[in-house]
Amino acid sequence: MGETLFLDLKDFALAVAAALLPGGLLASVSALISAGAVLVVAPVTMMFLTWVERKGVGRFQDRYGPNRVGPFGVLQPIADGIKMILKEDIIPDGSDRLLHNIMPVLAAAPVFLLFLVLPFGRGMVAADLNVGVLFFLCISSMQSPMIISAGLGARSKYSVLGSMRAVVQVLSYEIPMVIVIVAVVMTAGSMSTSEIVAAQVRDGWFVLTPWGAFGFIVFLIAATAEANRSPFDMSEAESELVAGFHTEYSGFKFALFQMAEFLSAFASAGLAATLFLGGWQGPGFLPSWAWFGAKALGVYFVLVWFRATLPRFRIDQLLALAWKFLFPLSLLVVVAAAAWYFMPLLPALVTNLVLLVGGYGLLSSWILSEFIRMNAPRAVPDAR
Amino acid sequence: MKFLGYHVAKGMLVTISRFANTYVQGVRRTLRMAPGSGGPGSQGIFTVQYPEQRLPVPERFRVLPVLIREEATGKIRCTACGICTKVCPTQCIWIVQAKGEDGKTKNAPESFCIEPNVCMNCGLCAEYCPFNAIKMDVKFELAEYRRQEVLRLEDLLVSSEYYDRTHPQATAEAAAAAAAKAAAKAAAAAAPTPATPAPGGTHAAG
Amino acid sequence: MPADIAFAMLGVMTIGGALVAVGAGNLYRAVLGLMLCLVGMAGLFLLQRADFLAVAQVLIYVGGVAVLIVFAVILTEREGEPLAAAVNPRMVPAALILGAGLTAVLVSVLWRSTPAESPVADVTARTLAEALLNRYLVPFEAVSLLLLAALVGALLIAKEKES
Amino acid sequence: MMDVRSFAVIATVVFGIGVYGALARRHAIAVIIAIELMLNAAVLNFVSFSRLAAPGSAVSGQVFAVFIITVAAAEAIVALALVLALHRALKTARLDRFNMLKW
Repeated sequence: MGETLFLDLKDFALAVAAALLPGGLLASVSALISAGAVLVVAPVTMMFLTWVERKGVGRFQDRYGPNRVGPFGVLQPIADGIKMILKEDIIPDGSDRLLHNIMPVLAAAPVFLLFLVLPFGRGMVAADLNVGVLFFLCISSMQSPMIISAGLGARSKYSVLGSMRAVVQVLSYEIPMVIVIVAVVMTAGSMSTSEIVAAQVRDGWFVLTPWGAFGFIVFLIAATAEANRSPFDMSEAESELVAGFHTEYSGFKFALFQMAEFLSAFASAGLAATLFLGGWQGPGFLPSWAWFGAKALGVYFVLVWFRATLPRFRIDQLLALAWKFLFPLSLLVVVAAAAWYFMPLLPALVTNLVLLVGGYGLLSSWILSEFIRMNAPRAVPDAR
Repeated sequence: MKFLGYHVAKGMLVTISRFANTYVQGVRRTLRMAPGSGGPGSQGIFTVQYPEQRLPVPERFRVLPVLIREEATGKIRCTACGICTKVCPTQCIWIVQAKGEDGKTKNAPESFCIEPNVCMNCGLCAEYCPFNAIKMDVKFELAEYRRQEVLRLEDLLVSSEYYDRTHPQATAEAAAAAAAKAAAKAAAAAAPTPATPAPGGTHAAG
Repeated sequence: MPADIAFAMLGVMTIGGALVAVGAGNLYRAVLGLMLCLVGMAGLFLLQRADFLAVAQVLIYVGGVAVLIVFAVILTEREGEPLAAAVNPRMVPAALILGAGLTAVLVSVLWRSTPAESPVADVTARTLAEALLNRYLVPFEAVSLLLLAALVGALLIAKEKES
Repeated sequence: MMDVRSFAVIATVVFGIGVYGALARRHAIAVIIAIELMLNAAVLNFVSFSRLAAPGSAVSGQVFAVFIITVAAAEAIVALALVLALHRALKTARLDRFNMLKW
């Protein structure tokens, strides 16, 4: 389990390619190897994640979870995949066939791009863009047009309602998420993910600072909402909207949506690990990529924990939470991060605590009174 | 507490303790070498791994009706009286009375059909049967590769011994009732005046 | 060579998307064509090493404006009013002549010019940010004010009047 | 193949398509889409010609591109709001139905 296991593998593949191909193509081959690794790793990760999720939720509910196929049910995702492929592919009458057919692919394809900018280990980032974090955000925001097109293509009321909710939710939660990321980018002085990790090697993990802790929580909530996961799974609220925007999809198309959802949730977990938990760094007894995997899985486990604990929000509460609580709080996080950056330690600590704890207290009492107001029975207008 | 997230955090602590407890209890069970899981109400995982482990089927569990043949004599208890067809809410029972060689009707069914897809397992037929001929079975694993069609007489017949085995409590109660009745009869025979009018011989012991 | 292949593919994607965007009868499809064109254009930015612009393009246009347009399409859709045949037949010849003529003139001018390619330093997000916050600070602030005004104005215009 | 000229040709073609769409289409939203195309063609031109600029001011083209994208987003918001308001008043979003001078 060497530190440079994967890099060595890539070098070996490159050496083979260099022996076989003319030299001009070597850069392309290198890029193709990195992209191919992402393309192979992502679906395997997704299978593993479905297993983790089902086992985890099972334990939370005092049951075993899948344990029939293979030892501890590890082959369950494969069985599920076979089932999905063998299912009948239904295209509803009156749907827009073009949209209906291409949208699952278009929704699943960008998700692979998310993994391009995640630093999986020391020197293990497929494309070290100098706008890495922004690239991640831009790819994840590409999901909303896909979702709405998928919903509109089906021409089903449930799909349309689900997709509109999903888009409103994704757009609302993107704002606090971006603002919190701005705090991180400001402190690290770069948008490149590998440099953000390097900054945390230098300054310590961001989650250990007061603004970083608050920012991490805001990021986690926003990422949960952005991935449409419970308790923010309004867009596919089973009890209200059947399955939201993918109600009318079946078989392999449904599997593609499912894959997009799991992978983007995991990519968000990986981004959280990169931005706040120090990325791949950790004590040396494990290689760096193992540390990254452990942290990302840890964050993902918190998402499973959310799912197993919290009941679903209502759509108005969901938007109120985003706009009236997370958004001001994220602005406070930015101010606190600036204070942390420019002040000496003690005044910075005091400023941070006053800003964040005070702001949190004020905002939470406000949002709680808002929730109570929203739940108050409305005066029924006179029917006359 | 007027803090957003206080109760959320509390709830999350509850669930994570449940999560951890499944492992703690699992280790304990392994150490004590107790097989499988505890029943409902126990701590930790209490999943019953169904096909291998089973919970005992309650005796009053009722699935589909069966007809009972006396183990000793081989006689079908049913007399084709037709009460069950009348009380059946879904009207899924169909009886043809048997006829002898001489064209006279006999007190036995020629054919006895139950449509299992229509039957709603209410058990009224068993309640109303004056001869205890029709009873509700406890066998619930009815899945088959082909859709089940009408159950005929030969499908429905089970021996009384089978019924006694699956319904020990009911059998014991019936036996006790029969014994009590026999005792009352003996007492009435000993006494000068008949105390009770003789009821119809409904509660025959199995 | 790979860059050339990528350029050809992105060019086809951009122009094809633009054609779908103005040619499709169904407005949803037109929006999809617009998205395709914009993503292709972001790819063209990437080819010219304008990373930040490419990403901002996708973030703002595909994630924001395109979704906004889809919402507007949903809100203005009417039963019985076909979205198809959305071209005004009287305007088509004039529009065709103007569009094609403009393109032809500009392309011919471009083709005759011989641009001297002078390699310049890559513009990273950092240099862009420095330019925005030093030399172009006033326009930057003006644009942010414009955005605020547009936001408030759009809300005022689109808000339902209380009757 | 990949010099400034070819990028500019693509930009020009997209601009021409946008001109056609803005003039010929009947639905207000389709016209907005065409205008977005034209703006984007301009952005592409700014980006590609900025590579020709003197080394000191290479960033200017991209700064302008950023401004255009921002202003275009603002423009789209206002235009769509106008379309919605018009649709509320006239129950249609087709431009040839907007033939009243006031309402």
